[in-house]
Order: sequence, then structure tokens, then C-alpha cells
Amino acid sequence: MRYLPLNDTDRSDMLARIGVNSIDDLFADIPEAVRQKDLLDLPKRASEMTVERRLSAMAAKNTSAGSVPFFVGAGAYKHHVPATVDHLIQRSEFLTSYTPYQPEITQGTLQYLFEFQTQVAQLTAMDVANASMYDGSTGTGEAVLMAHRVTKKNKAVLSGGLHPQYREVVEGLSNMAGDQVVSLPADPAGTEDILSQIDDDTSCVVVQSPSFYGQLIDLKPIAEKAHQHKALLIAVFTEVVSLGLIEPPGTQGADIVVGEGQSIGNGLNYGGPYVGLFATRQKYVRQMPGRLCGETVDAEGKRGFVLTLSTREQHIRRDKATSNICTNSGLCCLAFTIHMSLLGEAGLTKLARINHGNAVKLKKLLSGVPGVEVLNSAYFNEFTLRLPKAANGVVEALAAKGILAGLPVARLEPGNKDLENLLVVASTEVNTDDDRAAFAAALKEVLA
Amino acid sequence: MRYLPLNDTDRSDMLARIGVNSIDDLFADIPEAVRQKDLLDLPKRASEMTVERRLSAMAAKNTSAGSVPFFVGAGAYKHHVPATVDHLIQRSEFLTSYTPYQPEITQGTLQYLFEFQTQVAQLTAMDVANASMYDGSTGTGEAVLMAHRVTKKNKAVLSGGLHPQYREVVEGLSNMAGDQVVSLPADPAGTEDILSQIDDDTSCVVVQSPSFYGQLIDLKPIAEKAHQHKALLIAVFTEVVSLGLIEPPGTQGADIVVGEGQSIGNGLNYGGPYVGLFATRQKYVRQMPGRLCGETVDAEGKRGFVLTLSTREQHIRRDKATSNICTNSGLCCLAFTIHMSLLGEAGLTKLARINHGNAVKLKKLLSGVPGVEVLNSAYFNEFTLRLPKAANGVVEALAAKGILAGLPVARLEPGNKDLENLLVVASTEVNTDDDRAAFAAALKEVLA
Amino acid sequence: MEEPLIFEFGSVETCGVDLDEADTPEFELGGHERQAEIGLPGLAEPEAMRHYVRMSRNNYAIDSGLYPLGSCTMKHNPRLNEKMARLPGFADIHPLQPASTVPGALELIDELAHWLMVSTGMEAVAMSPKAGAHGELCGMMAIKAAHTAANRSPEIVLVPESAHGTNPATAALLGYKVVSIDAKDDGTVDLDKLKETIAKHDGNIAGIMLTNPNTCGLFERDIRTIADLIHAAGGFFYCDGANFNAIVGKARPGDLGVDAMHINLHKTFSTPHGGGGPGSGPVVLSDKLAAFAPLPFIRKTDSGLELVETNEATTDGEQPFGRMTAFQGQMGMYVRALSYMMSHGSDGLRQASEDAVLNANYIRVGLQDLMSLPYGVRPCMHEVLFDDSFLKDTGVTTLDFAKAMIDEGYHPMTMYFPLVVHGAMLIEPTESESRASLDLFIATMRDLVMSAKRGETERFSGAPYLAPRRRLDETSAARKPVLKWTAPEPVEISPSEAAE
Amino acid sequence: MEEPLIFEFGSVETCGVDLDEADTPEFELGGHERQAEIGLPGLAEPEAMRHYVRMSRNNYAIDSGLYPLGSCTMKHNPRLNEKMARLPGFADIHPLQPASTVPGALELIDELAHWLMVSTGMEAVAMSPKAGAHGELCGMMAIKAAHTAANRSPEIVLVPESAHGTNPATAALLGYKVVSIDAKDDGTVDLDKLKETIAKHDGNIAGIMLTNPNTCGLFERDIRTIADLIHAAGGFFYCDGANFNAIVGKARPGDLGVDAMHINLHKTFSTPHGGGGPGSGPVVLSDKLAAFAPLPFIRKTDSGLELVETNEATTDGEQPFGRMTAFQGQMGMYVRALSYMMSHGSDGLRQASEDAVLNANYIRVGLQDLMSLPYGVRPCMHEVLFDDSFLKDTGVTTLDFAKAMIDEGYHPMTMYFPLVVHGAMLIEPTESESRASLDLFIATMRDLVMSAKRGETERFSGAPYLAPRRRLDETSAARKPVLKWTAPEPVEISPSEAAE
Repeated sequence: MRYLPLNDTDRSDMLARIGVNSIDDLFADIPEAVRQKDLLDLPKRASEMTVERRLSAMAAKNTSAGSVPFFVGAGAYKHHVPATVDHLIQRSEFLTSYTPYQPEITQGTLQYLFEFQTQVAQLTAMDVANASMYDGSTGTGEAVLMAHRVTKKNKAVLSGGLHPQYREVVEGLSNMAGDQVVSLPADPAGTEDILSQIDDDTSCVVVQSPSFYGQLIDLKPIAEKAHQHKALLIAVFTEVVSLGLIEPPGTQGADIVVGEGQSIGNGLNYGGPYVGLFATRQKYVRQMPGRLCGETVDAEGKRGFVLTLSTREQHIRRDKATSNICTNSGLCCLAFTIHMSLLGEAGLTKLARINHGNAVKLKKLLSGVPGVEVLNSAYFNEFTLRLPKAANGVVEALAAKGILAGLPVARLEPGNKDLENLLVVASTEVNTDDDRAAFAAALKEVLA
Repeated sequence: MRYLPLNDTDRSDMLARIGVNSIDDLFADIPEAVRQKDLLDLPKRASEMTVERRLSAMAAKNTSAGSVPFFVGAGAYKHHVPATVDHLIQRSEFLTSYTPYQPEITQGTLQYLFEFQTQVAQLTAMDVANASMYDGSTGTGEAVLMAHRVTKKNKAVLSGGLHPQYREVVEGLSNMAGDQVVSLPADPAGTEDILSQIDDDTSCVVVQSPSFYGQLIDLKPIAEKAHQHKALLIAVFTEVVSLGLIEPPGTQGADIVVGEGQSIGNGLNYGGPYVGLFATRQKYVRQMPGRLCGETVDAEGKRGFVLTLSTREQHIRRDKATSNICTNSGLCCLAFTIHMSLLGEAGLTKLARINHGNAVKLKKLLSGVPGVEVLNSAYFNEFTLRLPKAANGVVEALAAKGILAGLPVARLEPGNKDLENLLVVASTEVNTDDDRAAFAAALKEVLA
Repeated sequence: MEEPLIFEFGSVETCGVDLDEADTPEFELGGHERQAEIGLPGLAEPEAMRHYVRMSRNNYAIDSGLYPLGSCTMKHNPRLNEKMARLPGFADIHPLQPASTVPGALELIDELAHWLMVSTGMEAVAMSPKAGAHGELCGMMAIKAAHTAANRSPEIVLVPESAHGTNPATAALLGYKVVSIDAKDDGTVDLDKLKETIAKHDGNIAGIMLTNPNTCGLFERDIRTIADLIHAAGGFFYCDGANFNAIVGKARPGDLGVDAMHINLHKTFSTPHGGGGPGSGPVVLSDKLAAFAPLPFIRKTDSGLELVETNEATTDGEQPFGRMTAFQGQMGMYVRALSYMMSHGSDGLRQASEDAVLNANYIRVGLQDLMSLPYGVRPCMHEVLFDDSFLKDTGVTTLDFAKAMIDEGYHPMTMYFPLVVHGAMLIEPTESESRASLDLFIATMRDLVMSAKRGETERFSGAPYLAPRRRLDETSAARKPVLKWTAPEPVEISPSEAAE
Repeated sequence: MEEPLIFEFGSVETCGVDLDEADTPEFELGGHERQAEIGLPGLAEPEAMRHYVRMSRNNYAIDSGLYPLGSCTMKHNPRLNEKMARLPGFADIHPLQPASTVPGALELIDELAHWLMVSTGMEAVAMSPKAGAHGELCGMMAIKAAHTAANRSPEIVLVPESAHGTNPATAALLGYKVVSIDAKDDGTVDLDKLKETIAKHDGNIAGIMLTNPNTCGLFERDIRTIADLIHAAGGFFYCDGANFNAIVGKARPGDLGVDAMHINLHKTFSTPHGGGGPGSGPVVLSDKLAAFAPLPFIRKTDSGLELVETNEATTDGEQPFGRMTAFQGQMGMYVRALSYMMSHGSDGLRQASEDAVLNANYIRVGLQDLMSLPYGVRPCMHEVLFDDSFLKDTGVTTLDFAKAMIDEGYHPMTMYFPLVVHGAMLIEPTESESRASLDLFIATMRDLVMSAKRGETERFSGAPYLAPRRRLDETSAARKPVLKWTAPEPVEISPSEAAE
């Protein structure tokens, strides 16, 4: 087998050196009764060519985003990632290294984590960011748990603009941990009255902006109300590119900012791996989940970086840890950091402007389709349409015409008549005028 | 522009430091009359996304070998290259390094060249190999020039089994340099009488085995006759995989062995870049063209490698050099070396066996198609068919059915009625039973 | 040359990405425009390339040498897997595009699920957890859900002292009380103590979390009895699958009485560790827990594979306890893992486990006369645990010893884990190492040990000498954490300097 | 750790490639089976990966630092180009599959040809040459063919002393006699001498081979006059295009009177140097030479692009002199070069040349007070030529100085070329360097020069101290060449050792 350097001569020589007769002698602790005698009921080894053919055949059955006019967003976005990014993250030294437990020989990893943390803190206008979470949704779950620890209260209020699957993650964790969650009804237009839900029992308010439906939300009054009740504002985003153009949550009073970083450096990958961004105020840093990289010096006084504040973590604190997490999203945050370094402020701002501009153009076109109504007044690169019929069927019909048109809200929120006709549509820099025209024309046909 | 680190502030500051008023002051030596005033009549800069789209659109118009049953050979072969190979040759340290002029900081390149030279010498059973040529065809041209230098004669005899385009390269060079070439007529079955062409004026005999038509040739008698007349035997191959199974030219008396190494480690690439293999006897080493890497020691006695015998080369010897070459096929020989290291003798032998086996199976199937005759008795993974009609049209008809069936000899040798119906067909490890069955069935239809 | 931070040489005006100019229409941001500068530096492409290439060269990696981190399974990462994961049909599909447009994605997930279920002998698998610890959480949530469905609410989870820290952390996160169970002198679970503990908390045991092979590198011989005991007590058996690499094709957790086990795809099935992530932690489940598997999952129907994403779409018997993450999990890792599994096949997977165990024992016998085995001379599984008693009175600390390995060109083994052993040194070579590589490692380790015993303390106390950095001060890093770059205070320049 | 050769740790039984077992039918090799073992070692995939990764780390590269090799143009290699070259529609097509199945390939070649012709202002381009020197050969063959077609057979080619060695080597290869032409004190061609030489060989001049900008980093001001002189003498003007990087978008060789010029795609258009190749050297041709362009070429017809591969397929006015290589040339390099050119566009290409020249002059002014400019203080093009007179009496040799640069983290500049200048040091930073990078380089060079002048000879004579190897002995390598690995003589093992 091509990945195994030992040959049969090695094996028998080594067994002799060890002083056993057969390999099974080394497995003697496995009770005879449960020892696997035959091979597993699975195919035998296959050549690289064969594996490549079989997997390529599966891949070929899928419609890739780049091959069609593409408008699906709702938490994951099709952006163009420079070839440099993918090249660099495949460097052996990055790809095949592990958690930097030995900082003297992992400064490569540690330095990019320090750059990443700084970039995330800058983007969110927060004091401090960690070395990433699995993704935005699990990060949101952890943010709520952290808010409980900080406030010593356990009732979270979730905005109706929060991504439904993020909500489910929070609800699941909270239910299991015995905490309370108040989830407000779906709020496509950003008109909910969340302030009245905040009381002294509230540990945190979770608000997404741009919301799942694309609406931009003013966080300041929510932060104020929350702080009056000693609750934290957890600000969530799923489209990090928006931070190139809109006011960051940090300057609006957020206490924890958590978001999905996939848009920068990372592909769609059918949902994962992605990279969760997580930032907070300095005073809460010791309640933060996840890894942190810090600056220090070596024995010769040279600057270097290490993992730090690990007394929060499970491998030291065990059942008293701030979280059970012992992984970050390493390569994905490297991709994020590299792409963001290439963009810089000038590039990110321009990218955000193009994204917004494309959304505005799309909105104009689509709102001209008879029967279609746009629900959002202020948005970044995503908005919600109300169609004259159920969105699920419309999306399938458009897919059949080779257009991937967006997310029917009912797919994630079934059984709610009010939401049945809603379609969340995203537009990024990859969309051309032709894409938009094709979408509008096809939608007109499907709705006719 | 994303590749240019200077910004306009840098530029004006730097001009000031240099002490000139404008960039054009630095171009003052260009006569005013010929200075380019406007931009070139070409499109302006484009984003990575745009370039990617435009080039991808061009690429998508081509039928890639991997997407259809594929049987074209004739000097370039579709093999499966492990993903490891392409990963490794893209390492920055290999990809973006130059000719190892400073050996202390280019041992990576030099060591693989030394490995490559040894592998090529082993494969060909020759004393010494160089660090590669551009490709097999230009290598053959250089071999003939080298034979002229060694023998101080200038008449080359080319077998009718030599690849027609190789022949043209040799003829072109020789004509221009005022040398003589005797090219024998096309020899599909390997039955030509080349021995009678060798006389005391002959500097070298150039014989390809497996021949362009796939025929395996016994080199020993040709070597004997050549040596009787103080001429050199130049043995050529285009399919290096054949050396896993057949007798190497070195043990058959060849004086120079030259071949195409593309099959190992390198893709089809529509003809280039490829990697020419070039080996000879120890006594001729100082007449060899191309770079050579040799072993030495450093100031501390550690083994190291350097470019050596450069007094043969143009940058030292100028008009007295053995060749004007100042490049090798660096990355392609790295790919060759890595792939060959992965295969090893066991893998190469097995690969060769599979190739030959697939060719035998294909031959059986195709010779069962009415009107089709196979011309070769002994072959490796390629053979020539005589069809009942012109091969050009048959190949086009098969292409229309989604099968790339081989090379019609007439494409390279037009105007020769004897060759009009000949089709050179290759089969490698990538061909499946289904591929072969599809080919035979389609051929039957087209010929019906 | 020292590599600066991007903040020290990039600039907010520089951009290494060209974007096509677009005629931007009127903004419709509703007054949410950003007011202040972000401060993000940009780099031209050549600058970025060089910066990250140079940084990378300060990292140790599997591709550069033996990486014997016990419990982490640093094995070869085939590049075929990387290539497959980048096929546009996998890498460029959206988790929420119509399922009808991604049948190949569902097929891939279902196929990987099949390989995981067959190789573990389990009934079901929850694919979505994003990492090992996330898988533990998922498995324990399924256990809690099963108790709840049976109207039970036991409060205690048993965890051996040798467990990974994630085990107690996970249990605690779900509100369970963690009760430790002791080990025997041979490093495995003390059955008598286990029985006592169960008896003491009769009726209140939610389950046990056990790593097998355990973190001492030993297979728990009494595994079936432990499973029976915990089942009899009404609890479930959660197995930490971090060490599955040792037994693939040799024993199936399903046959051992396991109810739930996460699989670190990056450990056993070679997805790259990537400097700490991303991981992927599918959880296989027994028939008792299968019904509680979280959303989403794939259902086989006559008309093909169906993606079930919501409670509303469930049918009889499906009682998902909730959702672990948005979307469908770590698709990119699934592709890599399946590519690896298909490449090995049933025979190769077994061979890999055998070679991993063989290599670990080869190191054991190569070093056991000089280093100290806390549980005596006996076969180990895929990793061998030494303790630091061989360093007693040498003046060399365990950490010093590890750092000295760096100067010899090796990444140190796992240190100070498991906690049950004082000065633990856990060595896992994996099946990726050749015999020559092991021989060199053994010889080097022997040389280091002899050097320590000879009292050559300087070689150790100052180590590493040859790494990109000398010993780093972790204490002061934690005391006054500097977690991001901040612009240095502008230095006052005196007029004479400014003029220069 | 030292990295062994594959022959020292691989084995003929080991294989790192799995091949599907096939039922092999009877051989039909006609008795040509190989009789002996080849001796090729194999490696398992993890071994191969580690071996080549570790070897690579002994290389310097553009991606790791400034690479100021004058005349070689070591500029940034965009990875977009690598990605594009690997599209199956380019990388996985066969040179002899029907042209009807590769219209996109013809389109790409034609498009690149267009960019090359427009940017040089030339009439035609022969795409197939495989490298710069091969392009020279092609261009000179076209010139010879043109003379032959005109029933002329002049014997002399003029080549300045400062020329690349490939120029005289190429001319000699075609049977031409090389006559050297002198330079003026300022490093450019001496017009009076040129006139004399032409007069002396009246009627016998085939052409001139001139590099412009020349290898001293200077643009030949009298280029038009030179062209006129050579044309008047019945000769052709071959321009060595190695330094085209300095003038793209600033001046077109076609306007300078050039008849043929090769373009090193790896220099000016960023295809990777790859440790020495592969290159690609298309040759642009004037209207006088266009007809003689070699096979194959692409012809535009009403029904699209046509690939002309044989003399039989030529039409009136096409008189190809022959063929440079099998197939169509370096397609993989064409894709990369076009990707680069499209990315820059007309504005970016000009900017790149300007920045290259700006950077070179910035280095010039940064060093000219300490180092010595052989032709005095004046603007240079994209590279700046120093000589070693500043080292006089320091006890530091030119080579020592270069090797000391290695210890500072730099690749040395081009040494001892061009030959016209004693102890030449030719520095080409390219446009890829930032100002900060240049400043650091200048500061480092100044430090080295001062150090040499202070007589700190040890820093130089023993250099490099910090490289993967100390100074290597090139003399003994050439004296007793060891060009391949051979198995060491087996050592007699005494019975006592064998028993151990």
C-alpha cells in the first residue's frame, strides 16, 4: 500500500526484535471474542487513479456555483479567492503541522494566528479576538454560554433576524445545558420589538446584522437596553465582507461579536470547513472560549508567539474549562488571514462596495418582475423577496433552468405560511450583468 | 496592479532620491522617435477573476484526454501522475528558484539533478546522463551534432522508424549547419535494411525503439555495424515506460541514448514542456551538450553537489561550446525524478507490464474489426493499424463519436499513398475494458 | 532575517487583489455606513507570498520529519486527498443550494457514513460535528436525549483520570457531574473500583466516557465487562475515538459494547492537521442512540438520497435531539477521509493499524532499557507511554528533555499527558514511518538519554539552540497577555534627527 | 539532519504507487524483454514527500527573498498562472489529437502571439522554440534561410563582447564565423568600429546579434543607426530579448529596426524559472523574415484557426525553414505567460517596466558612492552593473563578497558577467520588490562594503557560514567528475560485528 513504508521483511524483522511471533500477539489485549477475524466488509485497496475516478464521478453530479448564475447566500457566500491563498495554505509546513504546542518550532502558525486575531479585532472594532472557532453557528452557541458565565444569568434572547440554523444550535446547546432561550419570530424586515424582551433575567441578546434576511440592524439601542439590564449584546454576522462598508459592531456597543469568516479566503465546500470569528471586550477575555495566541520573548529576548491563557481550556481545567473546544479552524483562518492581507483596507472596502453595488442592481432588476416585492430597506449584499407563490417550487424551477436563485426561507423554516413565499437572494462580486439579467428573465417566466 | 508593490508615493519619492524629475528621464537613452507614447494597443489590466474566466472559457473548448476513451500516443503519452508529484514541484523553493549558480543555497535543485542523472543512467544502462534536454526531439538533434563532434564525420543515417517530427528537427539542424542526413523511408513494420546504409562516412545511425510505429527493434546488429565503421549508434525512444520491460539500449551497444521522458511525472500539455533524457558513454562526456551536476565536498568536508564541466558550455566557451543550450527542463525533470522515485523498479516494471498488457488486449480487439490489419509483430504499448480507408477521416469520425483513436500517419507524412491508411494507436494504464470496447465498436461502425 | 508582522510593513493603501471597476449605483445602506478607518494593512501579491512562505519555514511538519505527538496521530497526509477535495463539484457547492443539484454530495456523505459504520460496527453515524470535541458533545447530547426520552435524568458521568480533558469538559458543559474512576497499577480501569462507584451512585449514572485504546497506549482488556456494567446501571458507554487508529480492522467498537464514539477524521483518516484545524468529528451511534442523531442527516429512499434538515421533515422513529452546527458539517474533510479510506480499502486499513502498533512497539523495545515504562514491559498499542523517572537525579527536566529533541531535528512527543502518570512522555510514531526512520529516532533518543545520564545538563537546559526561537517565555505571556498588535507609540523625533 | 540520496535509503522492492492488478495477457515483445535488474530505488509516498520537501528547504527562491540575478529577471511568479496552466483543457490535451478537438488551444496560442507581436511591434512570431537559446537558434535559422532564399551565403555574424554566451554559440552552431565588435567607454557599441568592421567584411555580413538593453544594463542609444548600418550591409538585426523586461510598453523592437528577437517568457512574462527550466522562447520576426517562420504555425482562415504542421500544408508565401521541435512548443508556458499579460494589460505591462527600471536606479543611487560603476554615474535600465574595483586592496575577492551576501540572507547578484567588465556584479531587482525591500538590501550591501573596506576579511573568505553548505569545491568536481551515484563497495564485516 503506497502510504505504508514497511514491507513484509521489515515487519517480520521488527516482530522478531520486539520478541513476539506474530502481529496478533501485540493485539492480545483485545478479547478474542471481539477480535476482527476477517477483513471488514468493504472494498479492498484501490489505486490513486481508481479513487480519483470514483470521486470525480460523484463530484461531476453536482452543479458547482461557478458554473451557473449563482445567488445563494444565507450564511455562506460565493466569492473569488486569489490562487495565492490556496497555494500558500498547501505549504507542507502549514498543512501538515499540528497545534503549536512547541512554540519554538511553530512560529509560522503562531505568527499567523497573531495576525488573524489582530485582523478580527480590527474588523469588529473589539479589544480582543481568539484564534477562531469551528464556524459562525457554533461560535454563536459558545458566545451565549460565555454570556451566561459572565453575567451569571442564563436567559438568552434571540432576534428573529438570526439565521435559523444558528438559532437551532443555540437552542440545542441551551436546552441540553438547562439554560433558557427566548427566540423571537422570524423578522424579515427588521421591525421586531426586541427591546421589550430584555429584562433583568436576560443574560444576553443575540442580534444578527446584516440579518439572515439581509436587513441591516441598528445595534446601538439594543446595546443600551441590554447594558441597562446587565445583559450582554452578542452581535452576529454571516457575511464578513459587509464589515468593509458598514459600521462595526464594536462601535455600536456589542460585548461579544461572533461571525462566519468563510467569505474571506474560503470556498463554499458544501458547508464546511469554515472559520468562526469571535471577539470581545478586554475585561471578558478570561471567559472566552477557544485558543489564544499571545506575544512574548525568547531566552535571547527576541519576539515570539505562544498559545496563552490556556488555564481557561479543557486540557488544563477539565470540567471547569470555559469550553470543551480543543481545535481551532487553523488552515481556514490562515486562508482568511492571507486573503485579508492581500485585500487590505483598500481592497476590502472596494470589494464590499462592489458587493453592495451588485445587490442594488439586482434588487432593481428583480423588483421589476411582476408580483415580486423586496422586503428590505437597508441591506448589504443580500435581501429577501416576497414572491407571488411558494419559493421552494420557484427555486426548483429556476434550478431546472440553470439558475441557482437563492434560499427559500421555508426550507429552513417549514410550516410557517408567512414565510412560504420568501426567497433570500445574495449577490457578490462574481455576478455579472448577464447573470442578473438571466435571473430576472427566468424569474419572470417562472412566475408568469 | 496586484503584482507591483510600489505605489505612487513610493515612485515619486524614489525618483526624487534618484534625482530625476520623471520616470521618462530614466528612459532618456531610448531615442525620442521610437519611444512608445501611448499604451500598447492591447486591453488594460484585468482582475484575477476575469483572467480566470477568459482562460477557462478557452480551455473548456478543448476535449481533454481524461474525458474520453483515449488512444493517441506517437511521442506523447497519457499516463496517470500521482498528486504528490504536482504538489512537490509547486513548492516555492523548487518552482521559484533559478539555475543553481550558487550551489551553497541550491542543494535542493542540485541533489534532485544528481538523482535524475543517476536514474536516467540506470534506465538506459549507460555510464552517464545529463541534467535533461528540452525534449526528446531537440535532444535527438543535439545527439547527432555530438556524434559529428565525436567522430569528426558529418553524415547521419536516420531510420525510417524515427518519429517524423524528430527527423525534421535533425534534418533542419543538419541542413542549416551544412551536415548530411540520409533519411530512410517510413518503416512501419521494422523491416528496413539500415545496415547497408552504414559506411565509413557515417557519423551516426539514429534508430528509434519502440519505433514511431510501435515496432521493437533489435539494436545489437546495428551497433555492431556502426562500430565497424567508427560510427555511433544513437538510440531513441519516445516512451520511457517501455524501459521497465524491454532491454535497455545501453546493453545493446548504443553510444548515445536520447529519449522523451514526458510519460513519467509530466502531463500532455499539448506538447510541452517535456523533458529530454540524454545519456552516453563515459568517454564521450566532455562532448555532451547540456548541464551536468556532479558530486563534491564543501569546506567542512560534507558532501554536496555543483554544476560541473561547464567549460563545455556557452557561457564559458562561447562560439567553441558543445551546444548553445543554457537551460534544462528543471521542473519537468524534478517531476520525472519524483514520479520515478515513487515507482521504483517494482512499480515501473508493473506499470510497463500493465501498459503492454493493455496494448495486447487492444490489439486483439481491433484486429477483430473487419478490414483492419495490425502491422507490428513485437511492440510495447503502441502499434500501427492499416485501415481499409484513409485514417485521417476515420479519426475525425471517431472523434465525433467521442473517441480519440490515435494518430493518422498521414497527418505527419502527407502525400504518401502507402501511409494514408495507417493509424498509430497507443494504450496505457489509463485505458479500461470499456474504453477498448467502445473504440472497437465505434471503429467497426465507422469502417462499415 | 526576522519576519515582521503584516501590520509593520503593510499599508492601508496597498492592495494585492485587483478588482474590476464597477459603476456603483446609489448606496442603500440606510445610514449604516462605516465611519472610521479599520486599520487593516494590505500587501502586494509578491510581498504576501514571501511573507507567508518565510513564516511557514519556521514550522515543523510531518512532511519535514517524524512528529511523535502521542494521542494526536500525526500521519502522512496524502495529496490525492487535497486534490479530490478541490474538485469544483465538492469545493464549489453551496450548503443551501437545492439538494436536487448536489446528488453527488449526498452520495459522498452517505458513502463515507457507510465506511465509518462498517469499520466501527455501529448502527448510525452523526456526520455534522466539526471536530473531535464537538463529536463528544454530540454523542453526549444523544445520550442525554435518550435518557430524557426514557423519562430519566441521571446526573453523573464517569470519567477515568487518564481521559482527555475534553471528556470532563464536555460532560460538565451538559450539566453533568463528573466522577473520576481510578486506574489499576497497569493503567487500565480498576473494575472493582468501577463497581463500587456505580453502586454508590446507583440509578444516577448517565454513562461513562472511556478512551480505548486508552491514553496510556493500552487496550482496556475488560472493555466488554465495563460496557455490561454501565449498561446494567442504565448508563451509556461513550468511547473517545481519538485512538481508533490502533484498531481499525482489528476490532469494532460496536462489538465492544460502545454506544457512541466520535472519530477524528484528522487522526485516523489522515485529513491534515493544518496547524490545529479544521477537524471533523463524526459520531457513530449504537441502535439505542441512532434515533436521536441530530439534524441534518441523509435518508435513503427508493428514489435516492434525501437530505433531512428540519424536524418537520422527520418521520416515525427519527427523534433528532437538535442541531450541532449550521449546514451539513465538514464536507471538505469528508472528501479527504473517504479518499483515504478508499485508497486503503479493508486490507489497507487493517495493515495501517497493524503497522502503527508495530512501529510503537518497535520504539518501545528500542528504548525500554534506558527510559522508564510506568506500567512495566508489555506490548502497547499505537503509542508508547514512558514516564520521566529515568531523568531522576540527572538535573534534566522533562521539558528540557523535550526541547533538546528539537535540536536533534525532532518534534517532541506529547508531554505531561496523560495526567495519571508523572512526567508522562507519550510517543506515537504512526504507520507512516519507515524502519530506517524509527531506527534513527531510537538512536537519537538513546543518545539523548545517555547524555542526560552523563549530566550534560547544558545541552538540555538551554535547548533548543537550533530552532527558529530559543525557549519562549510562556509565563509572562499569560501574566500580561498581548493578544493583538497595537501601533507603537509615536516616538518624538528631535529636530536634528528629523533633518537627517 | 543530512538528506540522503534516494539510492541510499530506497529499495528496489518498495513502491509508492499502487497500480490496479490486471490480468496480463501473453507478452508480444518479440524477445526484447529486459534481462537484468535496473537498480531503481522506490520510496513509499510518505518517504518521498519528506525527502523532497526537506531537499527543497535547501534552496533559495524568489518566494523566500530578493534574487538579484542580473540578466535573469527573477520576478514574482503569480500562482494564478500555475492554476490556469493546470486546467485540464490545457494540461490534459495531446499535441496530436485532432485539431478539431482543441480549438481553444489554437485560440490561446494565437492570442498570446497577438500580445507578443503587438508589444514588440513585429510582423510575425515563431512560437515553438523551447527556451531563449532555442529562440536565438530559430531566429538565426530564419536569417540564414532568408539569405539562402536570396541566393546569398554571407559567412559572418557580428557579436559584441558583452553578449550572452548563447549568441556566439548559436552563430557558430550554424556555421557562421563570429566577429566581435568593440564597446565604447560607456559600454555601448562603438559605431565607428562597427562601420570599420562592416567595411572590412563587405558583402559577407549575415547579421548582428545585439542585446538591447545591453548586458551592461544600458539602452543602446544608437540602435537605429546600428540597424540601418547592418541592413545597408545586407545583414539582419538579431536582438537578444533577454532584457525586454526593461522596455515593454516603452519602446517596440519593431520600431528599432529589429528583424528577429526571442522573448524569454520566463524572464519578461513571469513563467517560473523552476531551478533552471523549462523555459520558452518565442521569436518575433520582421516582415522580411516572417515568411521563413518554422513549422508548425497557426493560420487564420475564414472558418477559424488552422494548425499548419507540414510543408505540404503551406500556401503561397509561406516558406518555413524547417522545424525546431516536435509538436507545438511550450503550451504550459504559453498559458502562464498569457495569464500574466492579460492580468497586467497594456497599462500594467508598461508600469512593470517602469518599476523595474526605477528599482534598479534606486539601488544604483543607494550604492554608487561605495561601490564602483564601470561606466560612471548615469541612469541604467532594469539592472545596474557594478565592477569590483571597490574591493581593490581589501583582501576580499569578488566571489568572497558574493558568498558573504548569502550569510545576510540574499542570493548573490550575477557575477563575472558581462565579460567586458572586470569583476562584474550585475544587480537586477525587478519590479517585484517593494521599497522597503530595496532599502534593506541597500543597507545590507553598504554594511558589507564597509566591512570589506575595514578589512574584516574573515567574514568574506569563509563565507557562507550560514548556508546549508559551506563553500563547495567546484574545481575538484570538474577534475574528477562524479556524475551519478554508484553503490559503495561492500565492506567486509568481521564475524564478531555480524553477530551483533
